[in-house]
Amino acid sequence: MEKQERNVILSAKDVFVQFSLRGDRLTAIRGCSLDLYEGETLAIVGESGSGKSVFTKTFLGMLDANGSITGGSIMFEGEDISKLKTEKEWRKIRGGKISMVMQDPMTSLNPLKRIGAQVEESIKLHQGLSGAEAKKEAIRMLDIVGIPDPERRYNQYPHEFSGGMRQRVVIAIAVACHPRILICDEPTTALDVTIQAQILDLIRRLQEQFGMTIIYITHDLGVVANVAERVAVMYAGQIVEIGTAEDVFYNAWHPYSWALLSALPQLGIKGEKLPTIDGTPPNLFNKITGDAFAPRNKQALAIDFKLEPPFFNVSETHMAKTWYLDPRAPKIEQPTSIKQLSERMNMDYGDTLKHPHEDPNRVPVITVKDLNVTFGAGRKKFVAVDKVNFEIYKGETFALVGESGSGKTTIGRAITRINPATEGEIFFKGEKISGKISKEMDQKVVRGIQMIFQDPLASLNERAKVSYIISEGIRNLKMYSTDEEREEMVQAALKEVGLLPEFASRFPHEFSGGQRQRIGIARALIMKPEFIVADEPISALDVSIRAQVLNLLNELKTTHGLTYLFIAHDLSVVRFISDRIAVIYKGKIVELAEAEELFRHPVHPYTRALLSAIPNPDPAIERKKKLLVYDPTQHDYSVDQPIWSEILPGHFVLGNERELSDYRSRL
Amino acid sequence: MLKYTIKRLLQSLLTVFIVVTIVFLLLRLMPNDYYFTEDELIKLTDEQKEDKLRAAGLLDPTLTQLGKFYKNLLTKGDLGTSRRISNGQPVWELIGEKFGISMRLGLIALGIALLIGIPMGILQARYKNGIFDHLGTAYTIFINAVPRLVAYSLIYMLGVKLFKLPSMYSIRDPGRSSILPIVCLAVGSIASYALWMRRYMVDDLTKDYIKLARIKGVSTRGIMFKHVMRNAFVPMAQNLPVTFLLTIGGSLLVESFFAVPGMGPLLTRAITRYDTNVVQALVLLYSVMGILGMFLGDLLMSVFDPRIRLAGKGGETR
Amino acid sequence: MKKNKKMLAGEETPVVNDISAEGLAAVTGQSEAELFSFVEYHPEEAERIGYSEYSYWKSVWKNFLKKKSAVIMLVVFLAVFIFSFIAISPLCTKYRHYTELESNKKARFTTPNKDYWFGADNIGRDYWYQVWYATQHSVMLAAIVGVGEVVVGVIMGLLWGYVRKLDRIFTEIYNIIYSVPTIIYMTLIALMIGKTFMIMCVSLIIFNWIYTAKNIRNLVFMYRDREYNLASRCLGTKLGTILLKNILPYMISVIILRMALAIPQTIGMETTLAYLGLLDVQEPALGLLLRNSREQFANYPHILIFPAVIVSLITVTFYLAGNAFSDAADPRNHV
Amino acid sequence: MKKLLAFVLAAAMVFTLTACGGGSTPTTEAPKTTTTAAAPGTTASGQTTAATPETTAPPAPAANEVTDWVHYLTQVNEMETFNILYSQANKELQVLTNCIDGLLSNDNYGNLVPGLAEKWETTDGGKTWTFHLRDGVKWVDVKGTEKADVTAEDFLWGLEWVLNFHKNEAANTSMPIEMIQGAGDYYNYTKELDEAAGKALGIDKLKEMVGIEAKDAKTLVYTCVDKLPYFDTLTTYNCLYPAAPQLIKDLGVDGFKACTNENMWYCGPYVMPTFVRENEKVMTPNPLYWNKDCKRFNSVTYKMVESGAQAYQMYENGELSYVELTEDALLTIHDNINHQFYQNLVEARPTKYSYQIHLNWNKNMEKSEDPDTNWNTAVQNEAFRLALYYGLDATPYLERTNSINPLKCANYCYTMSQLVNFSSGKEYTERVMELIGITPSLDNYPRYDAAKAEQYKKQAMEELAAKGVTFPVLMDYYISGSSTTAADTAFVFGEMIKKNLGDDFVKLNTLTYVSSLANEVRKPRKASIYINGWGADYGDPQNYLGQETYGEDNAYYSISYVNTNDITEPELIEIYKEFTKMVNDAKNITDDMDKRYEAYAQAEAFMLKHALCIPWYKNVSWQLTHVNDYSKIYAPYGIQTNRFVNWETSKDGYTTADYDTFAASYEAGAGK
Repeated sequence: MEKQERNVILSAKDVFVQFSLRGDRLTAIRGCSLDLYEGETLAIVGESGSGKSVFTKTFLGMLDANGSITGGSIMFEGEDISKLKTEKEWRKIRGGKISMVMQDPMTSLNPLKRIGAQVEESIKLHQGLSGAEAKKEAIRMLDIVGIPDPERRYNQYPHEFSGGMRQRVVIAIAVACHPRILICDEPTTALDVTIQAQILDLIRRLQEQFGMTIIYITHDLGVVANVAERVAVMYAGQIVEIGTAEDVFYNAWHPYSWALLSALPQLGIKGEKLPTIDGTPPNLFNKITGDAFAPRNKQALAIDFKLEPPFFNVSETHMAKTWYLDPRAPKIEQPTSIKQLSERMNMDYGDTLKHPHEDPNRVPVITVKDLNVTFGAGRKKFVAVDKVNFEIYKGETFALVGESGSGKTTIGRAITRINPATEGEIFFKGEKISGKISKEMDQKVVRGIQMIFQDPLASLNERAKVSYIISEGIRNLKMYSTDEEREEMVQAALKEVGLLPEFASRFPHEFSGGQRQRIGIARALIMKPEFIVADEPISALDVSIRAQVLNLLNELKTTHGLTYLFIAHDLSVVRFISDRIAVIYKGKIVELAEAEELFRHPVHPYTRALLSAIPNPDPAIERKKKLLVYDPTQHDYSVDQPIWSEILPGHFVLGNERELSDYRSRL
Repeated sequence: MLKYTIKRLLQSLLTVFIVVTIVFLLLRLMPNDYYFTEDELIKLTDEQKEDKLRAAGLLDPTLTQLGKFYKNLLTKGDLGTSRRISNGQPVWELIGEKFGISMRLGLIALGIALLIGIPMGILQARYKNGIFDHLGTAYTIFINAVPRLVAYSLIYMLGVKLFKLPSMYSIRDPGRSSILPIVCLAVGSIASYALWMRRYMVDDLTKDYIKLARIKGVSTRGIMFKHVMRNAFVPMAQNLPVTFLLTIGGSLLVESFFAVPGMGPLLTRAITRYDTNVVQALVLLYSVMGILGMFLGDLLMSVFDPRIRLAGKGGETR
Repeated sequence: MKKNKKMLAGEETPVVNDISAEGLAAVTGQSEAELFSFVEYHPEEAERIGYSEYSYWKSVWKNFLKKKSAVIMLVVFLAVFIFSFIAISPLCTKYRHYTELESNKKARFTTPNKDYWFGADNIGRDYWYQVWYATQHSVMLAAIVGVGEVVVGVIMGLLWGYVRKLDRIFTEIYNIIYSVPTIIYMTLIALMIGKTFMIMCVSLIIFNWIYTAKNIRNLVFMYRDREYNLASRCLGTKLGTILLKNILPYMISVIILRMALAIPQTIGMETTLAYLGLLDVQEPALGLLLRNSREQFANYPHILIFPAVIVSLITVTFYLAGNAFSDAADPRNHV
Repeated sequence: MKKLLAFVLAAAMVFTLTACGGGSTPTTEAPKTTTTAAAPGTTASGQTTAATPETTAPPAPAANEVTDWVHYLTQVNEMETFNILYSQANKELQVLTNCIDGLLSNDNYGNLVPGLAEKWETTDGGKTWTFHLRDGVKWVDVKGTEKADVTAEDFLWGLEWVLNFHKNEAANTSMPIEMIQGAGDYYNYTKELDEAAGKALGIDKLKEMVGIEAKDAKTLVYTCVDKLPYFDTLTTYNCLYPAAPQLIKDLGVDGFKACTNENMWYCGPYVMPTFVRENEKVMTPNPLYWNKDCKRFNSVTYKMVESGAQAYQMYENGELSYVELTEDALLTIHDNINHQFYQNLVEARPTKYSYQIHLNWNKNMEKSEDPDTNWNTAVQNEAFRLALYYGLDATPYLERTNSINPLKCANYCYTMSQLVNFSSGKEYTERVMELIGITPSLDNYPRYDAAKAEQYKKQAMEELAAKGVTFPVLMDYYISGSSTTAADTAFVFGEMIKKNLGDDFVKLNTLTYVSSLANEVRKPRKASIYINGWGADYGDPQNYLGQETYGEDNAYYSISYVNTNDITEPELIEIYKEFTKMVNDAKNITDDMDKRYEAYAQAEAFMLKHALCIPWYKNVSWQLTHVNDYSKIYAPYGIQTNRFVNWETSKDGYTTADYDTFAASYEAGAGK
């Protein structure tokens, strides 16, 4: 309870923020209060649209032009900064007092200014240094945030930096202002898992070094568990629960917090349904009565629909805004998944599951042989996929995991014939589908292999009705005899993915991300495919919605006898859904094994690094974990070429003889 | 970089070649009588006309003529002589005598347009939706929408009636007499530069890195000058050389309006009088300028924008 | 601020300080037991609450209506255009056709009066009729160019963007057209084929479609590799259908913008062509009236003013409306 | 072989931007009222040896005279060449005539006066002509530095250049070939040579083949193909101008062909140090000009304006010394008695072109909207033509040219007035008008006779209906598609026809051509009528009437426009044959000029009585000016019109009253 002794550095009371949007008023923040203690790390968690970003932007006066604070106060250093108006007033706060790191490092740096100058700008403004001193300090800052060779890098432009490096620069810029509060708005969302862990580490280090107070904004509970001392859960423009990380992870009380936690795929039990939160967050244009979460709450109380609950204290550090805590409320148990959070997280299924590789009757649906995909030519030539081999057997979910740019999506697209294979062959049920194929074969592929896409916003044609989108494939192949039949098929497909039949006549923009993703699934499903390539189908979705989609995919797998190629960048998600996992790095598959086997015995250093970087939504584990960093130069392939070999039955790894023997010894 | 430049230049040459050849052939499609004035058509017998054409080599097969044209061009840099604009005068000389004047006026107008247009766009963006912005927008809309002929007529009237400015360019008084043509040349460019600058700056102001700069506590003025202006200038840089070169090419309307002895009206006059050598030379000149302009634009942009290294070595170091 | 406070009071859930049974009952009218009981869960309801009422075209329209200047101009223009039919109908004039105009020595250069509402021209013909007739003519022909240019440009642009093999050819065509002043081609055509407005329209289309096409092509590049198009390819959709159903609908705002802008451009070009003598004088057009007025407006301003005002009205309207529409059609501006 | 110096399409200026035709070629005329005892009682072939041709009074400028003249031309009339031998267009010749002199010149009444030749004579009725060059005539360069003497041989070099196919590309050859012995042969000879040989030719071969001889440095003799009593008038035309052999040598053949104001040599009253294409040119007096007595300006500046409106603007600002008024400016001034220029409205003298309505006897009916041979049948009917001849009150049409005094523009003869005079002083066209019974009037249009027209119309309709002609007969009339002026005029023309003859008879069908009347209309014979004007090349009615004869190859209009030789109506053929005979008879009278002219007048009257073509108008425009037009050279032929010598000017600008006085005293001096 030492936190109590800390000073409140910033105190927001009953903040209301409204936006005027398309002539309507949207209340994005509905009376949000928060006390921020000096030196702490607070994480604000919520889904997109929950208002977490907007709320923190009010501390900097950075609301978009159409938004304004319409009520409440934000006290900072004895001043109500919600009343500040002019740029000039705000400039006293910005940077020097409160600073911010934004989500996308690719766009947050001025592309036309040298890195050094951009860092220096902060230094000149807030440390009163100039000239050579400022430059020295800038180089020092670059060094501090872990940019190698900072003196050379000082003169480079942002495009010469990778995403992770850019985020370091952005952090350097923010920290160089020496702010008291640093707001990190999803600082790692746009980064790969391994980089993400490094950045989180960096921020933690800087916090100690500069004694900053940090607010994290994130939707990723893993990140929260990793970094936060205190956690605030936001829903529909309000903080619904706030407490220490332990409070919220192990003893949450708001039904939304429950739902959020239990919907984590990491907590799922293989072969069972994940608990889901149905529906979508409320429309903030509308007036919200009662508890905003009530309509999605399967155990809502009548009063939830009538009156907004007040905050109830669970403990001194822990408050939740739910009627459940009212003594008059019927007794409610926390869901089992919450109670067993830590056990679930570290459950080892290894022994209880059957091993598909032991099944002698399994038939390959897809066989990929020596696949090579190359883009461009000449100097611009880029090998996206390099000699990849695998088979996917009927009825299994085969996961392909790798970072962005690893070539995982390219493999998926090569199978669906969107990107042609440069070399090698792909077989679908024994028939070759790569290269030039006959028209009948092409139709067979269209029918038999379908794809689900990553971005539900981009993967549906905004200007077509849902009925057209879903029926597109069957129209092409004339898989119906009458229009009525076609409509029936559409209705059936909608129903199968849990959408209402009436949706057929609507346009995609009327739907939420999860619903749109299900429309995408319906579109694939209506073709009655045997094999589906699911290209990161949940990574663009909010946590609460991921579970719905994963459940749906699993369900369809059994009801339709589907086989999946599940492409993901996140091993933790994959574990729940997949039977076998292949890890791909820079166009090469480095390790392939049954899911649990891989988790139990990762041998390739890259796999191990990936596993170590998985954010674990359990603060106890997360804080203790040690990060492994993969350095591709550790392989010495100059003499001994790596080979693809099976070190255990069903467990393949890429390595040369020396490495392989090393790997074997570790098993 | 060098290799790329050479490749680009070769491609440009090909385009120039195609353009010039097309125009050459188009000109040859016209009936031979077009080579003669109405007067000549009256005065000359068919025999004489044919003789004249033969003497000028215009009765050779078209492809022979084309070959000869390119041979003379490539070996001697010779584009022939004018037939109708200035009988017997080498085409280059004719163009040369006009080029200077067009260039001088064009450059001054361009300079003025940049000096007024860009600050105007900046101020408009800076005080977006203010009075000045509205006035500026009204101006750009008027200039861009209303046919130039109408705008020039107004300027002409104002200048001549109200300010008693000379209505005709005079080489003996180039100062005063250039005012109206320069104003006419500049009004349009001012509008387009202001429009561009405003649009790009307004666009840029919503970018993330501007937000970051604001978060850092950089003042609005600092953001405008240190971040937005230069960035907004980049897309303009790409278009600047083309505009510049085409400005040199002279403005048809303005130059004939104020009797400026420049390049502008030369082209139409050469075509209507069917002075084929002059037309060919001008097409060659304009296409080279146009294509060179595009090329220089890319080059200039790569100077302003470090991201663009004309297909050079990739900069990504991870 | 005052206003906001008022709204807060009205809109938000009443803050309940008193959560005792009485307090709750007072607000909700229900008993404690009722309030603190589970209610049945409706998954459909949960599915429904997410609807956004956002409709793209409705927003476009709403945003467009917000651009008052454009809307006013458009209304005025429509009024003027409709009026032009009335103006040359028997209600306002005794002439039934352009060829029936009569000259009148006494009325030469008459300034507007009760007989000649817009005055008369150099040989005493009624200017009113001429101006309105020319207005119709010009607007219609400009519209033809606009539509023609856009139709050709869109078709070509779609092919250019989607069929990679054609890129080289189209780029070359673009260079050829772009790098030589259009006036060269226009003059050659005028000399070779003729200079009736129809011919000029066709040649304007021939030389302007490429700009639309380039515009469309860039957009196609933007949309071509969007996931929904990949999806269509996975579903075996044919190229034509993809272009028509997946790409084209996204271009509508651009198409309308180009069409709208083509009208002032065409009228501007019309005046330039008329000025250069590349327009047949037998066909009335605003451009011709303007060029004719060049000689005379110093002494008789009405000869310039009437057509100039109408031309400006038309061009400014379409320029404003086009830009307003394209702003409105940009989803980023749907705020 | 066609001859004619200038030929003007009716108001059809192909890329003229102006609404006012006049702005483009201000061709105004001749000088000095006071002095110049012009060759008295002259026939055009005056063997005058007037020793003091151009001056009696010294040219000291009066205090009120303009010393620096600012002239203007429209931009489309910019010079295309400085080679006077090559030029065939007024736009160059009106300037170059100030730079190089010919053997003879004109005075303000159109009489021949000495130029480089101080006297000239023929002894054999016009077969051979001897010209005596004056002393002290120098070639100078643009700086006024003396370069060489002008000698008789220079005229041989000049003619050689003109006749040499490889040097002059057949330009200006038609009249020398038609009139000078051996010229045609020489032309053909050079054509046979290859280019290099042709360009290398000197004058030796010319001397051998052509009837031109330099007896000595000062004596030049021409031998004509026939007795040509008017040959001397041809020397005012640039085809017989001299060329300096040294300059040809210096510049080379190609260089001379493309000579510029900077490198050419001058022997005329002015040199041109400044030339800015399409902007301005400045001429200054030639310091070594032979005629020290003629009055010249200190400088003459040509401004190339964009339009007539701009010219008016500049005149208002005092930037020009004169301006021809566009119709709107004229009306503004004329309607406003308080206008600053109200008093200054003055009428210019007529230009030298006589405009006719030419009737196409053989229109290509396939290209017409009209059925079958409607037009061709109709036009060959005399009653039909006479209905047009008598039935058209041209006044509204003439108002297009001169809205204030339209009837001043009326033209009733085929030949232009003031071309030649009888020895009595009677002007040739006055005689023609006597014969056709027309008295010019400023009150009404004398040729218009409604009763006669009605009668002929009835007759024509009856006769033609019998031949299957349907009415109204469509009269296809082509104008330039880019000329508003032409369109307006055609509009008025159409209205006029409708009003005078009714729309049941003929109907004007106005059509446009794109760029070339010759290519698009004349060659395919698409028009029913042409309205065009003819200006004389030399001083004889033959130059006019010879263009209309039947069955002769060099009858220009007959061949190129109206297809006379295709006439099918026997009656009309007879008329034509009669007319042709009358013309040829007149041509052969070389001893008595009065008789000759009388014969021509009879022929012309015959032609008009049968309405073979319809005289239509001449150009008389309004202007504001600082020069007395009656003091300028008046040249009914040749290129002397625009010489800036001996102009009577006033800094204040002349008033209407001044001009009335000038006109009266001019008329009084006429024929002396």
